[in-house]
Amino acid sequence: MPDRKESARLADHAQIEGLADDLLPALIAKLGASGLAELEVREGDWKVRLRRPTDGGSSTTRSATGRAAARAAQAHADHAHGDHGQVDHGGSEQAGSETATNPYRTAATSPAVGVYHPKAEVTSGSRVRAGDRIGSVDVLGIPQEVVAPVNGIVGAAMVESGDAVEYGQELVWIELIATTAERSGRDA
Amino acid sequence: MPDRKESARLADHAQIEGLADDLLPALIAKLGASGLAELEVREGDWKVRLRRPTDGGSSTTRSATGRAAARAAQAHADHAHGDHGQVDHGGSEQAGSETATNPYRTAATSPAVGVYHPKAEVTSGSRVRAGDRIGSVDVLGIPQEVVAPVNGIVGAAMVESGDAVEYGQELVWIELIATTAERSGRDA
Amino acid sequence: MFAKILIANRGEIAVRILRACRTLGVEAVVAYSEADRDSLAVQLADEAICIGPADAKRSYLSAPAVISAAIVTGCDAIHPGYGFLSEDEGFAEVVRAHQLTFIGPPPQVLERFASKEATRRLLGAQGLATIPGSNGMLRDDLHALEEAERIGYPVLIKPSAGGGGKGMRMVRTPRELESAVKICRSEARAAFGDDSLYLEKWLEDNRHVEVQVAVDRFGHGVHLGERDCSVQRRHQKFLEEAPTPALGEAARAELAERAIKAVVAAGYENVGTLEFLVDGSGNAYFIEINCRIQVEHPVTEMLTGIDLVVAQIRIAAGEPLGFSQADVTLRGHAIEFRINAEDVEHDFRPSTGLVERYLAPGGPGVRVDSHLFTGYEVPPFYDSLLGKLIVWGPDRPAAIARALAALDELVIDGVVTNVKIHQALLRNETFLAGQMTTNLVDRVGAGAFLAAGAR
Amino acid sequence: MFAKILIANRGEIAVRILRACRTLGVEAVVAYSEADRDSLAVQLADEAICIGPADAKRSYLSAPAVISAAIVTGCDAIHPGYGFLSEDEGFAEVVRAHQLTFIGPPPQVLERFASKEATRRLLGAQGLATIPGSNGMLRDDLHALEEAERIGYPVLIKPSAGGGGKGMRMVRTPRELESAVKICRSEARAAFGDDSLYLEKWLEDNRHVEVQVAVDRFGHGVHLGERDCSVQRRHQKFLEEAPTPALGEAARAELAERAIKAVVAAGYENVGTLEFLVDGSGNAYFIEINCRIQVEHPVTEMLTGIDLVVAQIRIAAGEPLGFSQADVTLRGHAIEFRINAEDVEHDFRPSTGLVERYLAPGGPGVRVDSHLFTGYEVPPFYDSLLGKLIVWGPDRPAAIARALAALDELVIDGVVTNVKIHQALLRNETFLAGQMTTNLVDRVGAGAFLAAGAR
Repeated sequence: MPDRKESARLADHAQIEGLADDLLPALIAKLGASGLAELEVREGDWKVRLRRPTDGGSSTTRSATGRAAARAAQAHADHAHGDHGQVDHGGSEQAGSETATNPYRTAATSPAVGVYHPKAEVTSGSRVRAGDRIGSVDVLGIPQEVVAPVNGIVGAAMVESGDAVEYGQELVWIELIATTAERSGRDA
Repeated sequence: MPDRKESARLADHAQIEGLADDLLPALIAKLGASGLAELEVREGDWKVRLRRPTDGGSSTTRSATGRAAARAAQAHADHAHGDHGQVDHGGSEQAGSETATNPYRTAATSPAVGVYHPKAEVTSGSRVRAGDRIGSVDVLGIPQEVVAPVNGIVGAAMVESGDAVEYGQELVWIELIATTAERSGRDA
Repeated sequence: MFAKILIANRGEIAVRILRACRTLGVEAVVAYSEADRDSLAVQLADEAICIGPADAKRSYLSAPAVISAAIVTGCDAIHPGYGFLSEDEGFAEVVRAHQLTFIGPPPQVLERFASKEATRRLLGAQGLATIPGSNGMLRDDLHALEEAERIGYPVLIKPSAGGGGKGMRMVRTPRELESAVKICRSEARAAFGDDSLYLEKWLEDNRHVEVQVAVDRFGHGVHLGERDCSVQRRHQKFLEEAPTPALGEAARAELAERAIKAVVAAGYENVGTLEFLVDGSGNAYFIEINCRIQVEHPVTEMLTGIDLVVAQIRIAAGEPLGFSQADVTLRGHAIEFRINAEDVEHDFRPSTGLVERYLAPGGPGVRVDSHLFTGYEVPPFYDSLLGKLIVWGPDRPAAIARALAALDELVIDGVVTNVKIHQALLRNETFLAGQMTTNLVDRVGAGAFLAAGAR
Repeated sequence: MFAKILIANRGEIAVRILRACRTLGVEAVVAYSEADRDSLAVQLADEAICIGPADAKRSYLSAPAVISAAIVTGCDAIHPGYGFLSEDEGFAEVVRAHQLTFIGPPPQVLERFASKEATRRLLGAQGLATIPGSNGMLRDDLHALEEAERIGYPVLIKPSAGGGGKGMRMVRTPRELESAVKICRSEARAAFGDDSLYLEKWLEDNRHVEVQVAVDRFGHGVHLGERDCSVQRRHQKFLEEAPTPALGEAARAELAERAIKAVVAAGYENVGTLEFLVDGSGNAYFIEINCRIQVEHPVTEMLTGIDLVVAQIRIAAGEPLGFSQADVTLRGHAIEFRINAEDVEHDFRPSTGLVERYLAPGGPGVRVDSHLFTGYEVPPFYDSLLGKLIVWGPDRPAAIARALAALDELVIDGVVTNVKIHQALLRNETFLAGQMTTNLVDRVGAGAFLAAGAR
């Protein structure tokens, strides 16, 4: 989806703040008092929904039984956050959520599906610039370059040399040397 | 579900209020700024979800094509308000939503599926007490009593004499003679 | 054909009947209780009407509510589905009294086959072997004791009305008999409003095999083969298949032919099912007839390609069957799995809840008849059937392979189901060998089945 | 049998292949692009691996990415589905070079049938009538003009590689020919990386009838009857049915028998489809062979009960077919409706979006092969196929009645689909009379169809 106009944004803010102030207390009272599973209220174009915890635990496990549980969980997470079709984060959920929560590091990802080989000279602590070659992924014998996505310092590796990796998989952390500007930008 | 203990209620309140104060502003900012369709945040056992309006209009119509659109809408509305399994309001959506928004009137509903006949003496403006017989629904020739649900004054009729009605259908409004106590009770 | 049909049922069968009406191009009205306002049948219906509160006695079991709903919506026929009012000849009689058609056998036919004990004598006279049983209904405890003595223990106490295991007890000694009769009488009274009981000789290790028939108003009748319903827990079927592994091709054909000959001669009309117990040596004893569409009817539809609900409606409308026995070909093997909202790890206690995510399996030879959808709240007021998974394959092993894949594919998040017991069965050697008997799950214990399946 | 199969495709066919693997008890790995991370195939898969970005050229069309994925996940075979790499003999060759099996015909067979023009000569020599066409590929404009003159206008320009209407033009006069050839060459080059073209005599009002065959490594071959794919828009099939209403039973059997005899003699292997054009007088001209599983394969599965994807995998694994022509019985009538994310009211432009609510139809004789689920986001990067509704009935009218009910039941909220054109077709007299020809929808205009259907 394209980014939306400032005016629309402000309208959204007003509407949602309205929801929060006027409707939430009523919702809280109603849901707290009743035995309902969930409550939803519309205000203009917006909805607020409160849901009482349902025992989905066992069943979720069930749904992932005999399947790539991590993958299913990933899919769920994507849904829960509503960023349907947004796939610019690769790799396992664990890594994915880390990047989401820690704005001061970013991961170098695999350019292809194959076997990973880090560059010998590049070890934890080495300083790298965006675009520097820090390793390669071997695809049917042809090496594909792995490059540092940002300026920073090589941090913990998430996969070992010789491991099979998929496209977009996070390989190694690059610790950012972040400026305040960058930070506030991320927190916005 | 059984009614839950006061302590649990208070805990719920605390958790939800926490959500409202801490998380909602962040949510608002994130959603306002991004192009996401919806956002959800978990706090302990609870979730808050904000959803941007999606163009479901045409498609909803599609889903109701050749079906009882009103009924479908009713079903949708029930979902939207999240009161799954709670079915104590009958009748058309229009009427249903009215009661939801106007706390100073309530409707006498049909005790059965059949043909409605209001009591001749009971007309708009007549004062009735809860339990008074105000009409009947004819089921295979056997009349079933329609009674006033509350003390009040008979208001607008929603169906005519001789109309076929379903169980729980709203028949006629009873305007409440509300006390402040009742009101605040309703608004809580 | 009818102009408009009232569907007086709920859950998957209401959806199934609605589909049959659509195929026939007949209008349909879904009658629902307040608890089913959001149900799939109501959502899919062209027209729906609320007939009462959640309590079935005041909605789906209320003859006045159902008939009144049919009248005010301008229906000329009522489809009762299964359970509820589907085998109540009194209801069928009142329906006719209001110039409406009951979709099922005509009242006089229902009446003739209302008493199981009388039906055994009726069809016994038409050449069907029956189980040694009591001479008429049990008048009192003394009569019960005498008859049990004469038949020889163990005996099965059965209610004349209804089915589904209620009011049924197996008794091995005179000592147990009196109390068992008392319990069965009250169960039968509560469930069917009729506490008359009879006795049947209890066959150890029997198989439950039933023959599907369809007979039109003109006495043209066909059988559609048999089904094996030996997989039961506490007299409740939960897996059905066809053909039965218990009998060879010749024996199956002979049983089905004897069954259709007998019911036609006895004047049966519309679709119906003759239930038999088959003993270890392959002898088939007639036990009862079901005068309705059955939960497991899709098993037969998969083999024959014939729509049984459509046939049922056509026959009730007075149309000829439209096909002959020669047109009925049985192809391959089919298995139906009843997906119930039951917690198999806690004595199969019923579960309810919000279906947060529903993904139905699919692909060739896979059919799911269900009223589930993502966001559906399973109400606590009715039976625990969430739907039926039916798989077909060219042969039994192929059907079983598909079933394993399909059960693994099925996702019902938010509600505990009995899928585990089905998966356990499909890994059970007795089942794989086609050796299931009606008492096996109870004798071995469901727990043991699950444990073995988990291995 | 294989130990582990890589599924190198997406959408409904990835799910279909996964189901076949489950039925066979073979492990499967779903290879997916970043755009398909949340897809149903990935959710259902035991194992899945991301092979590239949304752009198909760097994922589903990238031979190195697919083969590398197969190697790192320990697969011994690759199923290409349809489209993408499914008919690329070069890919099949590289797959074999890496000691993996390509699930489809072996490379040398693919190569033999790679050129449509050569295939016409090959099978023509085996007794299949072919359409008068150019003598080999078109060398230049002069050659094209000479050949068109010889064949006689109107002529159809066709690319040697690929399919799906790209690089195809019908030409009525020499004046149109040169520019049309230029356009077709560039289209063909862009779509298939091969711009060689040939000419075919254009048959007005023809029917598209295709014969499904399966041949194992030991030269045992069977046909599984034919399909009619005459319902097309701009050379794109969107409804397929069997049996074809164009030919009588004897003519259908004869066509199928000639087809299987010819391909077996020509050394074909695995499942495949021979496409014919049938003219007004019922003459069938062979035009091309498809060496893959086809979108419309379920139509044949409904009639025969044979799982074509399972057969395809078994044959590729070197197993014998396991059944003979005598075991292939064709029962009833089946119709497949391609459900596309297309806005029929705006020139069928592709649509995308979030599926807010998905309810699939069901009941007897209804099958839905789809990758949809409530909450699925339809990505904009690939073809518009959302799934396929397949209905079966004892005869064509019964199948049509079921189709109307099923299409009305289908709910896909949030994405615009082409359901309306199907509903219009089912009310179109030419279709109901079984008289559709491949050019009809384009000649009448889709808009006119919709308007007529709305009436």
